[in-house]
Amino acid sequence: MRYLPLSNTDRGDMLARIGVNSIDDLFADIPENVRLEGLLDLPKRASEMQVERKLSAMAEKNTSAGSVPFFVGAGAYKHHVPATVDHLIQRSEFLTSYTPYQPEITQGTLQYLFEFQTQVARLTAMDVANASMYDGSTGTGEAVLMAHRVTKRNKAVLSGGLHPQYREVVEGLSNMSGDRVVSLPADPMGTEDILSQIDDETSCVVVQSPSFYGQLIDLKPIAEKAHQHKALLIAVFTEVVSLGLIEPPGTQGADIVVGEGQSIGNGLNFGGPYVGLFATRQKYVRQMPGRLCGETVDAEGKRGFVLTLSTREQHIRRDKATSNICTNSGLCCLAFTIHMALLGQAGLTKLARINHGNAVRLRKLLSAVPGVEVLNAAYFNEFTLSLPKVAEDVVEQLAERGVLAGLPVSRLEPENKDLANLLVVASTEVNTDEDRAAFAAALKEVLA
Amino acid sequence: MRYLPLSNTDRGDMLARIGVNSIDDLFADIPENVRLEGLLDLPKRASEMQVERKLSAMAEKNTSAGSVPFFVGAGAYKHHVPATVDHLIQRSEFLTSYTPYQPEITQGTLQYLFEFQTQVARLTAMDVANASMYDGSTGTGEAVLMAHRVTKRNKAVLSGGLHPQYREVVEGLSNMSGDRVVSLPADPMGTEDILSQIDDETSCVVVQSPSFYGQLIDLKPIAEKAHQHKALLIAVFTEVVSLGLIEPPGTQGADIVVGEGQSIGNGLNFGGPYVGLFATRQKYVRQMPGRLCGETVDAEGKRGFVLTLSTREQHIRRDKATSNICTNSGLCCLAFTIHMALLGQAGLTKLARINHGNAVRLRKLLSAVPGVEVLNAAYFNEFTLSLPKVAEDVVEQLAERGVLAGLPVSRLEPENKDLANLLVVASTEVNTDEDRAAFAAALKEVLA
Amino acid sequence: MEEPLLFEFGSLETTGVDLDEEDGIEFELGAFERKADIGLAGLAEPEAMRHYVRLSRNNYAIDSGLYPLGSCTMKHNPRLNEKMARLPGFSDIHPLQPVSSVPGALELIDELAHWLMVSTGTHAVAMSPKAGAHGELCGMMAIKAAHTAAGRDPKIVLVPESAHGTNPATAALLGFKVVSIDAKEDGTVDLATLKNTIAEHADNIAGIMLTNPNTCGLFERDVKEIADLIHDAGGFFYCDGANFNAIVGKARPGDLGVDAMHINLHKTFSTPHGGGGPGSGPVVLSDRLAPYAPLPFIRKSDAGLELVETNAATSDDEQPFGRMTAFHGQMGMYVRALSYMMSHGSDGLKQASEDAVLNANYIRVGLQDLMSLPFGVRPCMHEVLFDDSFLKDSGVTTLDFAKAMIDEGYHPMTMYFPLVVHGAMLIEPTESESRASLDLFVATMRDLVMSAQRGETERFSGAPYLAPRRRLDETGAARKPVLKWTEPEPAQVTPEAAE
Amino acid sequence: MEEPLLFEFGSLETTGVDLDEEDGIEFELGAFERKADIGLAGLAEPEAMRHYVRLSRNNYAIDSGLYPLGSCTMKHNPRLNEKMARLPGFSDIHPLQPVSSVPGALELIDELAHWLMVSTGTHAVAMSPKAGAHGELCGMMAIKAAHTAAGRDPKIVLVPESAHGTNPATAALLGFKVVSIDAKEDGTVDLATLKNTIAEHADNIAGIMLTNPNTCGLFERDVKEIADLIHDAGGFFYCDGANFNAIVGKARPGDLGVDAMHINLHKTFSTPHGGGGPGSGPVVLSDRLAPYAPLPFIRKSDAGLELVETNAATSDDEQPFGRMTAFHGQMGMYVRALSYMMSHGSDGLKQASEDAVLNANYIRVGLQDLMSLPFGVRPCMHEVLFDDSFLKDSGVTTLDFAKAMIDEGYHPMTMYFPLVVHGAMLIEPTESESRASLDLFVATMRDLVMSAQRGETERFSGAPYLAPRRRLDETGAARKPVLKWTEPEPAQVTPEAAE
Repeated sequence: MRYLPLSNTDRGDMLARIGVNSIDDLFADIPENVRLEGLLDLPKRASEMQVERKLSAMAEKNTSAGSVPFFVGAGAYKHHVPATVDHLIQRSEFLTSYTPYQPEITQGTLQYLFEFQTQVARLTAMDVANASMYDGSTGTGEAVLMAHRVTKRNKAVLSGGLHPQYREVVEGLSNMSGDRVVSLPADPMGTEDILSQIDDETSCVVVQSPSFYGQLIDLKPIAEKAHQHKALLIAVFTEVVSLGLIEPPGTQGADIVVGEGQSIGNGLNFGGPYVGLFATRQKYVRQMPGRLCGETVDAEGKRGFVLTLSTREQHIRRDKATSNICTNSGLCCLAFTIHMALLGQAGLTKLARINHGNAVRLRKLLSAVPGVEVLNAAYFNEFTLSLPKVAEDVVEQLAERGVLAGLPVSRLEPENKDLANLLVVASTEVNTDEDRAAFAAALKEVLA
Repeated sequence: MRYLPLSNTDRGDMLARIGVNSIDDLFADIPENVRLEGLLDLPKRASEMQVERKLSAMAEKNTSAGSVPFFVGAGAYKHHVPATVDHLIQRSEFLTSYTPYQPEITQGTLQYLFEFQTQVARLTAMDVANASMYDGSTGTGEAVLMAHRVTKRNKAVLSGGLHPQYREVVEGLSNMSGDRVVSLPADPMGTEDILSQIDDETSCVVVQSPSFYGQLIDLKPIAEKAHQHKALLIAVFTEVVSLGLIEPPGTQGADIVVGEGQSIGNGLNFGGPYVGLFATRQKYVRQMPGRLCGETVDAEGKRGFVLTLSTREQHIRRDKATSNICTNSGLCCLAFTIHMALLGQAGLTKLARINHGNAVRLRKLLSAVPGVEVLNAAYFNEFTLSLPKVAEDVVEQLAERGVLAGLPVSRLEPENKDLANLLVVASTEVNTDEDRAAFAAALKEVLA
Repeated sequence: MEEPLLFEFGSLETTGVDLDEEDGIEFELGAFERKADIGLAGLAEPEAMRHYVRLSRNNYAIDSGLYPLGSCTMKHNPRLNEKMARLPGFSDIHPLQPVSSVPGALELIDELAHWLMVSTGTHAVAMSPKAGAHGELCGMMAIKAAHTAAGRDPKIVLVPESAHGTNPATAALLGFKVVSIDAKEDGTVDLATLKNTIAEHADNIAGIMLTNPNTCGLFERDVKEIADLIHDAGGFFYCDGANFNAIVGKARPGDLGVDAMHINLHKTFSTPHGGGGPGSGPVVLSDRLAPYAPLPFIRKSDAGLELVETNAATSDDEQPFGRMTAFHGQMGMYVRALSYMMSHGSDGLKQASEDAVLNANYIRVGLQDLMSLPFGVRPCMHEVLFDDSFLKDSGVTTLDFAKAMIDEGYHPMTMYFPLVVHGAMLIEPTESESRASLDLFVATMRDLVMSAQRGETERFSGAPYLAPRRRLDETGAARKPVLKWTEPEPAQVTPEAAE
Repeated sequence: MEEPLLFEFGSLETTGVDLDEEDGIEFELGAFERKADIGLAGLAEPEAMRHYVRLSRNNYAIDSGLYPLGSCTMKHNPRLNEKMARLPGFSDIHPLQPVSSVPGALELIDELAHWLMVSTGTHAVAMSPKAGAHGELCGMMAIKAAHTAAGRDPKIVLVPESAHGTNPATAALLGFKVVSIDAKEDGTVDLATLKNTIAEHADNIAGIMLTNPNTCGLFERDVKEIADLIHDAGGFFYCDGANFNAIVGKARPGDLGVDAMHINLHKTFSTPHGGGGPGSGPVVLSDRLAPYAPLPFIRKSDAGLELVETNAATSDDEQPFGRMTAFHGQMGMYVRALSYMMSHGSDGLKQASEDAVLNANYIRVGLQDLMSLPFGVRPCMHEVLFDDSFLKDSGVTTLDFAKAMIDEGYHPMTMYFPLVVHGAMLIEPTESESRASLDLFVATMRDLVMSAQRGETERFSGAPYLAPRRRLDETGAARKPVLKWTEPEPAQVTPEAAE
């Protein structure tokens, strides 16, 4: 087997050196009645060529986003990632290194984590950021738990503009740990009355902007109300590119900012791996989940970086830990850092403008299709259409015409019939005039 | 522009520091009447996305070898290259390093060159090999020039089994430098009488085995006759995998062995870049063209490697140099070295057996097609069919049926009408039973 | 040359990405436009390339040397897997594009699930957890859901003291009370203690979280009895699968009575660690827990594969406890793991486990006369645990010893874990090492041990001497955390100096 | 740890490639089966990965630092180009598959040819040469063919003494006699000398081979007069395009009277050097030489693009002198070069030349007070040439100085070339360097110069101290060349010792 360096001669010699007769002598602790004889009922080893053929055949059955006019967003976005990013993250020294427990020989990882934390803090206009979470949705769950720890309360209020699957993650955790969650009904236009839900038992209020439906939300009044009640505002985003153009949650009063970083540096990958961004105020840093990288000096006084505040973490605190998390999304986080370093403020701002511009162009085209209504007045690169037909059917018919048109809300919210005709549509820098025209034409046809 | 780090502010400051008013002051030596005003008549800069779109569109117009049953050989072969190879050659330190003129900081390059030279010497059973040539064809040209230097004669005899384009390269060089070439007629079955062409004026006789037509050639009698007349035998191959299974030219008496190394580690790339292998006897080493890497020690006595015997080369000897060559095919040579290190003797031998086995299977299937005759009795992974129709037409018709079936000899030898019905067909480890069946079925149909 | 932070040489004006020119955009942002600078430095592409290449060169990696981190399983990461994960049909598909446009994605997930179930001897697997600890959470949530469905609410989770910290942390997160179980002298769970503890908490036992092979590198011989005891007490057996790599093809957790076990795809099936992630932690489930598997999952029927994403789509015997994450989990890791498993096949997977165990024992016999085995001379599984008694009175600490390994060109082993022995040193070579590599490692370790015992303390106390950094001040870092870069204050110019 | 040669730790039995099992092959090899061992060591995949990763780490590269090799042009190699070259439609097509199945390949070659012709101001280009020197050969063969077609057989090729060694070597290869032309005091060709030399060899002048900008980093101001003189003498003007990168978008060689010029795609258009190759050397040709361009070429007509591979397919005005190589040249490099040119566009290409020249002059003014400019203080093009007079009496040689740069983290500049000045040091920063990078380089060089002048000879004579190797014995290597690894003799066992 190509990955195993030992030859049969080696194996024999080594067993002899160890002083046993057969390899099974080393497995003697496994009770005989459960020891496997023979092989697992699986195919035998395969050459590279065979593996490539089999997996390529599966891959080719899927319609890749780059091969069609593509407008699906709703928490994951098709962006163009420079070739440099994928090249660099495949450097052996990044790809095949472990968690930087030995900082003297992992300064590469540690320094980019420090750069990443700085980038995230600046993007969100918050004091501190951690070294990433699994993704935006699990990060949101952790943010709610953190708010409970900070406020010593256990009631979370979730906006109806929160991504339904993010809501489910929070609800699931809370159900299990006995916390309370108040989830507001779906709120496509950002008109819900969330302020009235905030009271002295509230630990946090969770608001997404741009919302799941694309609506930009004014966080300031919510922050104000929350703070009046000593509750925290958790601001969520799923499209980090929006922060290049819109006012950051930090200046709007958010206490915890959490979001999905996939758009920068990372591909769609059918939903994972992604990279969760997580930032908060300085005063809450010791209640923060996840890994943190900090600056220090070495024995010669040279600047260096280490993992720090690990006394919060499970491998030290065990059942008293702030979280059970013991990885971050290292490589995705590196991809984010490099792509963001390439963009810089100038590039990110321009990228955000192009995204918004393409969305506006699309909005105009689609608004003009008879029967279509756009529900959002203020949006970034995503908005919701109200269609005269069931959105799921329309999307299928558009797919048959070679356009992947967006997410029918009913796929995630099947039980709310009011949402059956809603379609969430995203547009990024990858969409061309031809893509948009094809979408509008096909939609017109399907709705005719 | 994303590749240019200077900002306009930098540019202004730097011009001031230099003490000139404008950038054009630095170009003042260019006569005004030829200095370009404005821009070249070419498109302006393009984003990564634009470049990808444009080039991908071109690429997609081509039928890639991996997408169809594929049997074209004739000097370049479709083999499977492990993913490790392409990953490693893209390491920054290999990819973006220059010729190892400063050996203290280029031991990476130098050590793999030394490994490569050793591999090539062992494969060919020769004393020494150089650090590679551009490709097999130009290497053959250089081998003939080397033979002229060694023998101080200038008549080369070329077998009719030599790849026609290799022959053209040798003839072109000889025409220009006033040397003589005797090229024997096309020899599909390896039955030519080359011995009678060798005389006391002959500097070398150039024989390819497996021949362009796939025929295995007995080099021993040719070596014997050549040596009787103090001429050199230059043995050529285009399929290096054959050396895993057939007797090497070195033990058959060759004085120079030259061939194409593309099959190991390198893709088809529409013909280049490839990697020429070049080996000879110890006594001729100082007449050898191309770069050589040798072992030495450093100031502390540690083993190290350097480019050596460069006094043969153009940058020292100028018009007295053995050759004008001043690069090798470094990165392709690295790909070869790594792939060969992965194979090892065990893997290469097995690979060669599979190649031969697949060719035998194909030979049987195609022989059974009415009207088809296989011309070669002994072959490795390639052989020549005599068809009842013009081969070029048959190939086009097979291509329409989705099979890329081989090379019609007439494409390279259009003026010899005797060859019009000949088709050179290759089979490697990538061909499946389905591929072969598809070929045979389609051929039967086309010939019916 | 020291590599600066990107903020120290990049600029707000520089960008390494060319973007197509915009033509007159009308903003439809409402009142939400960002006004202030973001403060993100940009680099031109050549600058970024060089910066991150240079940074990378300060890292140790499995590609550059033996990486004996016990329980972390740093094994070879085949590049075939990277290539496969980048096929556009996997890497460039959206989690919410029409299901009809991604049949190959469902097929891939289902195929990997099949390989995982067969190799663990189970019939269900929750694929979506994002990492090992997330898998633990998932498994324990399934256990809690099963208790709830049965109208029970037991509070106690038993955890051996040798467990990974994630185990108690996970249990606590779900409101369970963690009760620790001591080990026997031989490093494995003491059945008698276990029985007593169960009896003490009768009717309140939610389950046990046991790592097997355990973190001492030993297979829990009494695993079947433990499973029976816990089942008899109405609890479930959660197995931490961190060390599954030792027994793939040799024993199936399902046959051992395990109810739930996460599989660290990055440990056992070689998806790259990437400097700390991303991981992936599918959880195999026993028949009793299977109904509670979280959303989403793939249902297999005669009609083919069906993706179940919402409660509305579940059938009666499917009672998902909720959802672990948005979307479908770590697809990119699934592709790599399946590519790895298919490459090995049933024969290769078994051979890999055997070689891993063989290599660990080869190191054990190479060092056991000089270093100290806390549980005596006996075969270990895929990793060998030493304690620091061989350093007693040498003046060299476990930490010093580890740092001195760096100067010899090695990444240190896992230190101070598991907590059950003093100054633990846990060495896991994996199956990826050749015999020559092990021989060199053993020789180096022997040299270090003898050096320590000879009292050459300077070699250790100041180590590392040859790394990109000397020993770093971790205490100082935690005391006053500096977690991001801030613009240095402009140098104070005193009026005199300014003149 | 020192990295052994693969033969020192691999084995004949080991393989890192799994191949599908063969089933009973019947051999049809005649009597040609190999009998003896090949002697090729194999490595398992993890061993190979680590071996070559470790080796790579002993290399300096443009990705890891400034690489000021004058005339070699080590600039940023965008990874976009690597990605494009690996599109299966380019990388996985066979040079001899039906032409009808590769229209995109012809289109790519034709498109690159267009970019090359427009930027050089010419109307023909021979694409197939495999490297710069091969391009020179091609260009000179075209010149010879043109003379032959005109019934002439002139023997003399003029070459300035500052030329690359490939120029005289190429001319000699084709049977020409090389006559060297001295430079003026300012480093450029002396028109008076040139006139005299031409007069001396009247009717026997085949052409001149001139590098412009020349290897002293100077643009030959009299280039038009030189062209006219050579044309009047019946000769052709071959321009060595090694330094074309200085003037792209600023001047077109076609306008300067050039008849043939190769373009090193790896220098000017950034295809990676790869440790010494592969290169690619297309040759642009004047209208007078165009008919003689070698096979193969692409003919453009109303019907589209047509590939001409044989003499039989040529039209009357196409008289190819022959063929430079099998197949179509360096397709993989064409894709990279076109990707690079398209990325820059007309504006970026010009800016790149300007920045390259700006950067070189910035280094010049940073060092000219301490180091010595052989031709006085004046602007240079993309590279700046110093001689070693600033080291006079310091006890430090040019070589020592270069090796000391290594300890400061830099690759040395080109040394001892061109031959026209004593102890030449030719520095080319390229446009890829930022101002901060240049400032650091200048500061380091100034420090070194002052150190040398202070007589700190040890810093130089023993350098490098900090590289993977100390200075290597090149003389010893050449005296008794060891060009491959051979199995060491087994250690002699004396009869006594054996007992």
